[in-house]
Amino acid sequence: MMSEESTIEATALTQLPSGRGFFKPHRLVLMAVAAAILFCAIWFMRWDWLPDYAGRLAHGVGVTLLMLVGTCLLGFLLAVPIGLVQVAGPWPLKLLAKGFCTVIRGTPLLLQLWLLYYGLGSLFPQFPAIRQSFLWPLLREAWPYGVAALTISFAAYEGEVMRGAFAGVPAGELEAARAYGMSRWKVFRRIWLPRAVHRALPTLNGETVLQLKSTPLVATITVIDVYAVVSKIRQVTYLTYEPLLLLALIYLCLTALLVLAFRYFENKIPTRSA
Amino acid sequence: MAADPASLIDWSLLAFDPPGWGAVLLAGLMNSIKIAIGGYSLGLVLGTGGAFGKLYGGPVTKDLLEVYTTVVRAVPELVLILLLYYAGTDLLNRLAAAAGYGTVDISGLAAGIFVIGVVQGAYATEVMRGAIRAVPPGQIEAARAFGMPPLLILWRVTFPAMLPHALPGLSNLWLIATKDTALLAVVGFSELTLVTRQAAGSTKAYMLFFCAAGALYLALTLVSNLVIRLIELRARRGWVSTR
Amino acid sequence: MPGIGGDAPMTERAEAIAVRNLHKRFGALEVLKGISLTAYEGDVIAIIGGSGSGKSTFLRCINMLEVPSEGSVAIRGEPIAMRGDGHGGLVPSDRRQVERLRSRLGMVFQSFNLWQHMTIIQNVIEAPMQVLGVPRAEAIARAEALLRRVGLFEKRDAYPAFLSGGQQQRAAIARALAIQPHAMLFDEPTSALDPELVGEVLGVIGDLAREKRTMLLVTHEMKFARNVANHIVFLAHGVIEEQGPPDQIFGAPQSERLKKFIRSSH
Amino acid sequence: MPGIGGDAPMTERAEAIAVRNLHKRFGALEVLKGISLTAYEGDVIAIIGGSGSGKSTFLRCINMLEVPSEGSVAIRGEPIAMRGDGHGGLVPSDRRQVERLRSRLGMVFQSFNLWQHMTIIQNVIEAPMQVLGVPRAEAIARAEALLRRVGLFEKRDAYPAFLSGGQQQRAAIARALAIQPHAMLFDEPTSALDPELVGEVLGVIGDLAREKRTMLLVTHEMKFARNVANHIVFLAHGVIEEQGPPDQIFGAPQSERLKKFIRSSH
Amino acid sequence: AEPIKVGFAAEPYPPFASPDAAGKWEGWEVDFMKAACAQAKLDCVITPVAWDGIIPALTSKKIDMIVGSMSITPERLKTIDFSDKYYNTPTGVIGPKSEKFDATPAGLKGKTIGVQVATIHQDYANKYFGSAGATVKEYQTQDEANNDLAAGRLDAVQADAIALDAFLKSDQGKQCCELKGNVKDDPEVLGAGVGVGLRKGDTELKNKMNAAIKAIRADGTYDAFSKKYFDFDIYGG
Ligand SMILES: Nc1ncnc2c1ncn2[C@@H]1O[C@H](COP(=O)(O)OP(=O)(O)OP(=O)(O)O)[C@@H](O)[C@H]1O
Ligand SMILES: Nc1ncnc2c1ncn2[C@@H]1O[C@H](COP(=O)(O)OP(=O)(O)OP(=O)(O)O)[C@@H](O)[C@H]1O
Ligand SMILES: [Mg+2]
Ligand SMILES: [Mg+2]
Repeated sequence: MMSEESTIEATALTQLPSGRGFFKPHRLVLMAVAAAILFCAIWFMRWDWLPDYAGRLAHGVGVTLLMLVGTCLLGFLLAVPIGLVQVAGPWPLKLLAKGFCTVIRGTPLLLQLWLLYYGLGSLFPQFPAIRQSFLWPLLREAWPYGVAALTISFAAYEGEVMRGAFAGVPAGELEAARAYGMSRWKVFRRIWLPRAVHRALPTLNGETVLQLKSTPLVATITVIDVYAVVSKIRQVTYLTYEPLLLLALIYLCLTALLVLAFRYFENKIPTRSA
Repeated sequence: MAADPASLIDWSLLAFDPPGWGAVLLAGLMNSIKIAIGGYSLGLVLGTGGAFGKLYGGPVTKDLLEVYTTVVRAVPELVLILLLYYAGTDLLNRLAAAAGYGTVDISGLAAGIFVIGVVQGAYATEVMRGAIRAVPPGQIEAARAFGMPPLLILWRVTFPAMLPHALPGLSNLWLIATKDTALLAVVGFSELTLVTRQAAGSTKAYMLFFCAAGALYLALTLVSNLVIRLIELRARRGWVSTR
Repeated sequence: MPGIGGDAPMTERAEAIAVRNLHKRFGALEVLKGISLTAYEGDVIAIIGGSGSGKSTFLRCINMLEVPSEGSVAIRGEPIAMRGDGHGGLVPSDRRQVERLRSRLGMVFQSFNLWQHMTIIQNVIEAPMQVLGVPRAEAIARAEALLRRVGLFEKRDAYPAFLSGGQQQRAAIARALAIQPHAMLFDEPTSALDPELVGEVLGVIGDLAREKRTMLLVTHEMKFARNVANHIVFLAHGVIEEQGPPDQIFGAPQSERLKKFIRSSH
Repeated sequence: MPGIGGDAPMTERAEAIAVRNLHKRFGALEVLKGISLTAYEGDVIAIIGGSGSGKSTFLRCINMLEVPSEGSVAIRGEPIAMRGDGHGGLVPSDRRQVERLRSRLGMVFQSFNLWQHMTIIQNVIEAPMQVLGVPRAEAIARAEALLRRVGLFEKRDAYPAFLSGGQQQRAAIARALAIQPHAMLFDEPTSALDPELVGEVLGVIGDLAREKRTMLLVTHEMKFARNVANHIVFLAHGVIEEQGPPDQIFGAPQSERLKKFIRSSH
Repeated sequence: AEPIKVGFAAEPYPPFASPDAAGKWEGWEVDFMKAACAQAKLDCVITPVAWDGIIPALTSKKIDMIVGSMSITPERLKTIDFSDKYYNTPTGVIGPKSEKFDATPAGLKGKTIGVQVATIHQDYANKYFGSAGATVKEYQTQDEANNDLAAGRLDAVQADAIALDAFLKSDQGKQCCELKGNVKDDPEVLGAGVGVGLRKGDTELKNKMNAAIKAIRADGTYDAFSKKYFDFDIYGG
């Protein structure tokens, strides 16, 4: 039976096509075709707008990456306790964590985002206490809602992953740690957590790629990420394809970057091919 | 402006008859389900073809499929949906025009199914490929030794034997498909998310409608989970339980 | 008595399987280097030899699970049509002919290879119904008789995963018999079994041998080979190093290699 | 010579481990039914017995990996403080004491249980640094000496997954030695190993025994137990059925059970 | 004949076009479209399209014309064609009652102003207010911009004066906001009124629509349905 982890590996892009033995005769032909298409794309499509927007695009990429890294880190911090209580917590917490994961994983992120921004966000100003509070300048902005929604979503998906990872750490290794007199916290910090994270790395890789692909949704609540910049270009230039193709290319590169970064981390602790 | 909790929830907005929006939400849900089912089925077909192409196809087929699965899995669904929605239908129209059919009328439903299907196809390709590779080669060899022709082997042995391996991945994909329909809101297709937004915008009862839509999606997921469990139980007959 | 190479002995019996000058190469490695062997109806031929000597490959060439690089194979006098593949090898030129001939060769694998998603009886009726077009009722009646014969009647509706290795192998034998094969091909049918399960499978094969069913049998069980086969073929390094009746092969081996092999396999 | 139950022999050596009237129940199943055993410094005690006789449970009770249901355990004369858990069992009353005492008992498991995310040397310095607060440089120096001793110096930076079973077990022994334990507890240290790897691990344990390190050793290797232990304890059905010096236990067993056990373990 | 697919922005834009709970579209622009199509003897069906992609939808023939309060601007004329204008209204700016400012670059300095994306208002706001130190925030729909103004996330919203008027009359708008004034006209940006968007080269449809607009203006139909919504002449000068 395939585990949950391998399912995600199969569905998310976690590996790049390998370069070994890349140059085969048919590949040269394919590359020639690809080059021809690329040439046509450059020659026959309109790219004159590109220099005007280069700065804004770079800024958008920055926002996208910031959203990605920020929400992944925050989400992961939440995911650890969510995963842990499901493995070792008392039953009320276990139930709570389980319910949280089910609800968040069972509804579209877009909806959650709008619920937070348009729903919750429109309730806040009705309470003068909130309106007068020091938090108000923050709550007026759109990005906190985007960060919150993406973080919650990542935490829910990752909580499930971490649950599996925590449960999958061999009991013997934890027992060994206890047998050498480590306190419970030390066992968790030195053995259980790092070992679980290590186990979960390939899955985390996939989930992070999926998270990257979720970031453009924040554009629908007025956060200016790279997707929003490209939308804007489309609206101003009335070009249908060119900006979208550029956007696809940007995300391809970002994904490749992520996959390479994870490969670096995964290779730090080698595992025997399983 | 003081908040009056009681006035925050006006349940009559969810009534089935206008001016209640209940019927609209349900119609949106039906549209979402239709697209999810259509897109998922198309994805399965593409995925099956893709998996066999990747495993047994010629070098060019393999490379093209690799490009397909890599690109689709690396680019956000939202972007793909926009690209495919506009470019795909535009291309189809131009092809039809070139072939002398004039413009073909592509309904939003068909376009939505097409878009979700292409996206799902890439994922399904990978899931099925892994599942087919998990079928012990001896099973297929035995079928060949009994003189079964390739298509019969595919139908009678490879397909049912890979199913238990593919099911977890495929169920995941189904859940993704149901939720990806929400993205079609950005192209103005009136599925559940968009009608929710229209209802919320018209009535200003944002919380109520978003929660209602969330509940509908959640119900869809939970019912799906139930059905998936039944299917798995049936497909895994003959396998020694590992759980 | 089986015929050897070109000099087939006079016999009334028809040729069941005739292999002429069979070569098989995997890339640079030549696994079979010109093997000729004729099995007449009713022959029970045991093929023995060290690991890697090409026994499995030889058996698999007979029903084209491996395509020979050179040479010819004929089943019941019908040669399998082959043509060059343009790279110095061969390919079968008529897929349907191969499928038809395969459908009358009952192959039993070392690792059983029962279809895991079908019950035992479904496994047994699958090929008769799907390939030979036997009606369902008839296929079931025949399958039940066969299962009774191999002692698995009560297990007819069980799935393979729930059977012991020995039971699975007996089911695989019933499955192979269900197509009413011209000849049975066994590739080390007991070597994946725990020692205590080997006996039950050898028992079934022994019964088949006594019925004078045509059989080619790759095995490591020397005593068994000596008891059931009427002809032993010793393969070494891709050629038939020695062959003959069991008493001669085991009692008075000629070649050094065979002597060493027999000594080591005790 | 180790002391037995209440009647400890006169000796100058200090008590390393003293177990009194130990009971352990898992639900309704009483696995240990009152075991008393004292190991003095320098004792090498081998615990033998059939599968399920409670050997592992006994060993695990000593460092509280299993909490005894009744009875007491003292390490180097310091009794582990326990109190009732309100359900008729016991719980350690001072977690810190347990941790402190554990940190001086070197346990070696059947399945090695090396931490897979750390290199060998990291495994060995982990407990000294994190639990005993040894400075890094000193921990490393000591670890390197230990690894050299068990013949794994060159593997210091390898991850456990890339080592053979025998190497992993030797690393686990080095890890246990690194905390400079008062006593070593071995739970069938070789039974997860392929036969050809057993020797290298037994060699290391034998060396430790000859150094007169206090050791409790659960093992199935009778010959080895006879050679290295100065005292043998035979456990059966949760009680000490028989104990004594190796020559007496193996040469002149008294009880029927022990006789049968020794006969069957050849 | 083939029905003509009329693209409406899927997002509600009251009082011009918004779907009701029964899924029926209503509003001034819907009435206008029906009258014009009846006049031109065209079989028109409403096809909701995301505003954001409404021009690509037209060029890729998913729809045949746009009736979406789309102003005729030089920039848009590069890509699509327009009929004659069918209404023209001033552009206004609204803001919370609690704050006092007027609809000039100086008044909006340092404020956050919301506009709908891909509208003339967006271009205008960027050109005049953005450059003068205001933050321009873009929304997919007018509705969301209004909502964020009510929610206090915006200091001002610039849009079609009529659309703003409708909002100010709603429960939500009544409570919080008021009109701060109309902006100074700039035909270069704000265009020459609202026209029916058409594919370039679709002259047959364009002629029909122009004729129809002229006809319903002439026979009083236009005024008749306009009265239901407005108490002034929406056609403009
Ligand atoms: N598909 C293949 N590709 C490459 N080499 C192969 C292939 N199949 C078999 N060989 C090689 O051919 C040689 C003969 O293999 P074969 O399986 O026929 O031996 P065997 O006599 O059946 O041995 P055993 O008793 O171990 O089953 C071996 O060296 C093997 O590695
Ligand atoms: N955590 C537990 N819960 C319930 N029963 C247990 C537990 N641990 C051990 N037992 C039972 O206690 C009995 C003794 O187990 P133990 O592992 O101590 O035996 P052993 O002598 O070490 O056997 P072996 O030689 O097989 O390792 C067995 O019947 C076992 O099933
Ligand atoms: Mg073989
Ligand atoms: Mg044990």
